[in-house]
Amino acid sequence: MTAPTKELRSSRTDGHEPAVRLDAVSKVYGRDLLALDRVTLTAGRGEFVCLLGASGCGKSTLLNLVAGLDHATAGEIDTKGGRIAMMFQEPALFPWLTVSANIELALRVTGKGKSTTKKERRARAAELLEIVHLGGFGAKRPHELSGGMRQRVALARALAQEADVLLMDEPFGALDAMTRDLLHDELERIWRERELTVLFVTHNVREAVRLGDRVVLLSSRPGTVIQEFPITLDRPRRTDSGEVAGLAATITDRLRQEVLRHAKPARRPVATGARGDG
Amino acid sequence: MTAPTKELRSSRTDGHEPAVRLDAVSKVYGRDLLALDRVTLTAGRGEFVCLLGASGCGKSTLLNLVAGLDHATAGEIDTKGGRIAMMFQEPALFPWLTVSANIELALRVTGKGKSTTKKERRARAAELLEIVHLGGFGAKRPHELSGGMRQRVALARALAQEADVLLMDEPFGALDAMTRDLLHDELERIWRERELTVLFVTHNVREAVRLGDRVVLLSSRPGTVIQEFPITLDRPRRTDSGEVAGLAATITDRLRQEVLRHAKPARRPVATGARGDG
Amino acid sequence: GGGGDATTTASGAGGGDTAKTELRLGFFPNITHSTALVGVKKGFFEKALGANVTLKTATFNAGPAATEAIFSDAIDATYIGPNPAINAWSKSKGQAIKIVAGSASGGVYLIVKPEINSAADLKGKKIATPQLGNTQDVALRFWLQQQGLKTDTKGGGDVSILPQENAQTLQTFATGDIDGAWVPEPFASRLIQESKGKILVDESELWPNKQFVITHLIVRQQFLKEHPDIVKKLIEGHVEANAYISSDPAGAKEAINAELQDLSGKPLKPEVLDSAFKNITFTNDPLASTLITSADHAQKVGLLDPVDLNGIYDLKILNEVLSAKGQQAVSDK
Amino acid sequence: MTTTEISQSIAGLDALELSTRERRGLASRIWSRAWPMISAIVLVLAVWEVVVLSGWRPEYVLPGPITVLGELGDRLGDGEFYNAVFTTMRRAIVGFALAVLVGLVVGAAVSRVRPLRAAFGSLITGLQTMPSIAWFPLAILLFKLSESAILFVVVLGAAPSIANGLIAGVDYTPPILLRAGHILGLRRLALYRHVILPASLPSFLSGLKQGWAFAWRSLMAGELLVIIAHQTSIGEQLDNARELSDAPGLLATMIVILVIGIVVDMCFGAADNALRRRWGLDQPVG
Amino acid sequence: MTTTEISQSIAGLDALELSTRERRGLASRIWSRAWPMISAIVLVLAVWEVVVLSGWRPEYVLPGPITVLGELGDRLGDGEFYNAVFTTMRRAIVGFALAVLVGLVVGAAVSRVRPLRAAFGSLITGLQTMPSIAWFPLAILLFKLSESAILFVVVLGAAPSIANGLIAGVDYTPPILLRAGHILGLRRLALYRHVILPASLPSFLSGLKQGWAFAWRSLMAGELLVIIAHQTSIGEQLDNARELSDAPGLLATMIVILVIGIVVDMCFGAADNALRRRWGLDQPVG
Ligand SMILES: Nc1ncnc2c1ncn2[C@@H]1O[C@H](COP(=O)(O)OP(=O)(O)OP(=O)(O)O)[C@@H](O)[C@H]1O
Ligand SMILES: Nc1ncnc2c1ncn2[C@@H]1O[C@H](COP(=O)(O)OP(=O)(O)OP(=O)(O)O)[C@@H](O)[C@H]1O
Ligand SMILES: [Mg+2]
Ligand SMILES: [Mg+2]
Repeated sequence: MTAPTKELRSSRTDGHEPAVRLDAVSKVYGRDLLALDRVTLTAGRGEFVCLLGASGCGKSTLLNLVAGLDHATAGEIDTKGGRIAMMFQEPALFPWLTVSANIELALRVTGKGKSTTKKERRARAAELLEIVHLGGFGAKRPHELSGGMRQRVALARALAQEADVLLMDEPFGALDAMTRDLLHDELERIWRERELTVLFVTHNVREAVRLGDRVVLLSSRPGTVIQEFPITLDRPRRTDSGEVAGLAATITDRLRQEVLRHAKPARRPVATGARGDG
Repeated sequence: MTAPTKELRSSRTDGHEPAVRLDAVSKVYGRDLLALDRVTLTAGRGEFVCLLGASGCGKSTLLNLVAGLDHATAGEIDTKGGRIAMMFQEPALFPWLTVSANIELALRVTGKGKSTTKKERRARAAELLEIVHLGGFGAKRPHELSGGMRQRVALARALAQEADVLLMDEPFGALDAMTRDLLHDELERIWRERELTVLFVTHNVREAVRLGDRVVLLSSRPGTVIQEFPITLDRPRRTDSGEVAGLAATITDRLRQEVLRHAKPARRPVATGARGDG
Repeated sequence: GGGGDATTTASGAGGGDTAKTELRLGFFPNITHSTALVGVKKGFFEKALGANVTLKTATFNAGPAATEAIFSDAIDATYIGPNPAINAWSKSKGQAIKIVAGSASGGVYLIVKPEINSAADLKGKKIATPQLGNTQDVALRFWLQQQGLKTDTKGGGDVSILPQENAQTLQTFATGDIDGAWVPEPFASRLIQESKGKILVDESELWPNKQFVITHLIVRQQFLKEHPDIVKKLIEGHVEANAYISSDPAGAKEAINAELQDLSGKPLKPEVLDSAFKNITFTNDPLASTLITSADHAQKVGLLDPVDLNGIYDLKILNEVLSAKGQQAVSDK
Repeated sequence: MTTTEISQSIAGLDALELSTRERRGLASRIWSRAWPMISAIVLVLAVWEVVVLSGWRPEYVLPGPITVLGELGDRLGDGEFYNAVFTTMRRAIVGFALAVLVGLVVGAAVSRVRPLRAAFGSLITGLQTMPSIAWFPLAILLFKLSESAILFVVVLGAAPSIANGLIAGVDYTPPILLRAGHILGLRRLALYRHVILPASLPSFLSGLKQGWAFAWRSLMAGELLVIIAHQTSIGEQLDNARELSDAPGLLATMIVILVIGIVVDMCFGAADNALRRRWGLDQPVG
Repeated sequence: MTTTEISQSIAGLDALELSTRERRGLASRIWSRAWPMISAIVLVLAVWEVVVLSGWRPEYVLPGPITVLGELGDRLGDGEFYNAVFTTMRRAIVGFALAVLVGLVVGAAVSRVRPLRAAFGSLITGLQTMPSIAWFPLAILLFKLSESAILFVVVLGAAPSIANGLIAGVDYTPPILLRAGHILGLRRLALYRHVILPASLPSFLSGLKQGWAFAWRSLMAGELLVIIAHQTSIGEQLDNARELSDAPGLLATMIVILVIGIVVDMCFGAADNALRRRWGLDQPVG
């Protein structure tokens, strides 16, 4: 609750020591599918960076590289920001564990979790489930949950890790607007409290503006940074506020241009243009 | 291209013969998790019905029941509308087949597909991939695609089935706004051409208004129909048009009420309220 | 019964002597089956059977397989030890087989470690036999009983009896895990030569005339009924082979090793062959009394239910053949 | 009716149904599992009897079911039989437990350590194909004429199978779960324990089942290796029956082996069903 | 550089790297797979030699590697040996192919038809635990002393394993894929062919591997069943070596069996790797 002041938290990287730094990072899949093309990107400690880009532009690839799950073909990645937690695009829950046990496992492995008792972890897991509005579902198994509920469990698990850097790949994609709003608030609160560095992939431009200190636009395949928008709106912001909507419209326009530039020859022949993997 | 006139197509069920009819359908999972509570719903032949509801309210369950993948605990389901295709909430592609082969399999099994040659099917699969803007990706395997790309392949596969009733569970959840807009147009075109009956689950209220002849609101657990909104806006509609936004706002408000009614005692203690599975 | 597959075509088709018929003969690639080895190698059987009967041979590694083959109509005659013959007789209630000739006698010893000098020294020792309830096993138990040593069928008692395969006996004796073994040739010779064993008992010393059956020839009763002529020819060949063995032991040994080489890829070492061959007598006499006595012993030590062996022998043909050759007839008592 | 009422009434209905279901459970559920088995058994016995009655082979070669079941009944009335079953089961269980241990360690090591895999991976299947009798001399060299020699043969028979099951499971663990585990900070042994092992459980379970079969067959051979005082065993009985050309005895022993195999399979089956239920693999399809 | 240039230059680099990779492929890749194996072999031989040199057991009980390899060399120089290998491999392959057929049909039937499963499901494992020798009398009864009798024993040994592998694969097919297949309109045989079989492939493959081991072991036993004139076989050689207490011969035969097992495993391994690559199971983890 001793959160730093808002001004300090929402500032750009410049003064800060970077928590995550990508330097001309490229990624080639297989022989010749260039997924990322010399991406250079920095997230300051405690910064909330949102990534936007068309489907298949390499956002998940980028997060995977930062998380150290895959190796970049070229370029350098520094993650000095501390321990990394990640929410995958799919829930990736362990089917053999109950919902609560999935979270307890994360608590157990991470940092101070090692010294906690099973009972403490269970209590903490229940708390985290409350946060994602799934109290009372701890004893269920993942397959007994709906898609959106699984996603929320994955969020709870990522939060359980108490990491310093949080990578989130479309974390709220399967949620209704209401639940999403509630979780936005929760995420913002935790981000503030824990001084997290967040890399947040989304397709919802308003969500990006609602949450981010900065919105980074990636081009279509191969993914590369085309523009960055610092968001200086005061927090707390509201998704349906006019300011957020306005900024979102600007960014959407820019995105639209980018997509259109790539998808030049209209509908059908788009394919040859969209291939871009030669 | 001999699409029926717009007036005829976008009308309510009343005059039409129903393609899908649910009569007081309830579904209990396990011993006591009541997922659907006496849902009564009708979709006329050629109607585009959008389902909205909070996460975990039973939308996927409802589609599964209509598709005949699971049995209702009580109530009756009629699907006289002809053959059913479905897009699941997850892509559910066959990992051992290439993207193209996944679609070809659907072509082969379905209706007139039986009389086609392998070559014809391959050509048709390529066409369908073009429609979802994935031309040139036919030879890849599902694991080589991004989340959104997989979802689009699943769409292409569902379209390949040439069914009369199309059930879609958050089909565009993992797509950026641009790609989504393009696919909205495609889907609307195909719906018109083929006189499809569509049950469309989404969390995006604007999307529902953009596409639907009617928007059905489900309450939170247990799911039950709380309100239906006929959408009488002229087609083609645009997601970012004022009319769509206005109607979306109305519906969102109604949804918000509903969610708040359920999530009575604010954040933490929400759990006991949200459980509702007793 | 009639044959179904390629190897058994003409058999059992009826007693047509003019038709081309088959005789399917079984034996083991084993020195105690030397009559068969020599008979096959030197062509005695083929010559006796003549042009109208084809000889088909089948080799087995142990008695049960040969018995199964006889029971299943897969062979017509086989060389076999006394135990499987008794089993085949008793299990089929005297319907399956007949013993038509003797083949070999002797060559069974109790081999022990050098430090053992008498029956009394065996107390608390482990002695191997080839198989629970087989001739050697029964002989050992009966002998120990006579020496006043107690045994039981579970390896307990004054002397612990361990039934195990002969090949394993070679190894366990070499490594000192057992103290002795009651085994037939060539294992007895190998234990002596390879592992410095010594003979404590020569089983033939325990029998009248120092002879007891170790191998004989049995035929399927059905076959005997349908083709007595072929059986007669078989026995003629058999008698010829035994005559050759006693008249030309060196040539016989050569033939034996050649046939063993053919069948199992490995001949016996000359010294083993020499010593084993010397200890075995090849005879046409089935030594009926010893078989009956042995069965009696088995009942006494509790390894065999009472069995009526009356009629197990059919030596009429053998005696015809022998008398034609001017040799003495043999008895089935 | 309000929602709560509905759910209460459903719970009530459910309770009702449940009680009947459970009452059925005691009779009908067992029955529904039993009738196909019983009819299968009856069918097999009938065909068998018909073949025997047809006089295809004399009774002493192919005895009828009545003779064999009589023989089996005699044995069941004899204490010796239970001793034999007990001895063999004890050896099977001890040997299998050892094999599981060995298989687990070897499988874990080989599946994750690349050079070990290159060096020994294929050797595991190689060992699996080695017939038990080939190990007898070595077993005796190492363990003399003791029960350990039998266990040695059993372990050598079963462990490769169990290791292979684990390796297959590890190889087919979905990468996304491995990645999730990695992100949680699980490494090496912890990753193994918390992710790889549970994810490989289905394959491991089927490896265990195959391993049991190998263990049992090796045991049947191995029990002829050493005959230990005052301990008859099923392997010995099987061999004796064959040695004595005792067809009814052989068939009776085969039935005993089959029944034990079936019972063991049912235990594995129960474990398997529990696993599938927990993983949500038993959902209806259509 | 424009994007196209970049991708071109990367393609160029890639091509470069590729050619070196392929050049390495011919030497280095084989080497990287071979060295752990070679060192393992050298290690085993060294330990063996040391044990022998220590005089723990006399040479005729435990011969040293040189003796054994000499013996093996002798055999390799002998046409007989190749005949034996050829005969045994022919039987193994024919028997295995039959077992695959039988296992596939039985597994498919039992896994999907509920009463069949209740009736025969557990019987499969029961059969699997039945030692080969128990089948000998039946084999001879049915097939006389022919090669078919051997194949019968081999099929009975291997088919249950293959069926079980398929059943496990079917049981663990992800329900979502079954549902997807169902929605596509695939039913029964078509669902089987297009969804269940491919989804069970990994488990089926591992069942095949186990089945091969069972087939081989049954064959080693079965080859003693009928010794067909002038066809030596590996099973026979193994038994002869044992029967004659020919330790070097036994060990040489064991080496032959091991090598064949390893080669077969490598074939399965190659299939397995291809499968995993296609399914995307070989992705990096961290
Ligand atoms: N394992 C892989 N093997 C080969 N190609 C891959 C692999 N993963 C991703 N790709 C390719 O890399 C590109 C970027 O994929 P990525 O998953 O990063 O996209 P994304 O931005 O996350 O898209 P989405 O918004 O749809 O999730 C795509 O063209 C995809 O086909
Ligand atoms: N297989 C199952 N077993 C038990 N409970 C289930 C199962 N599937 C769904 N449920 C429960 O049923 C309720 C409705 O689930 P459903 O998947 O239909 O929700 P949904 O409306 O699709 O949600 P979302 O928008 O998050 O996908 C949830 O409470 C869920 O926990
Ligand atoms: Mg992605
Ligand atoms: Mg859903």
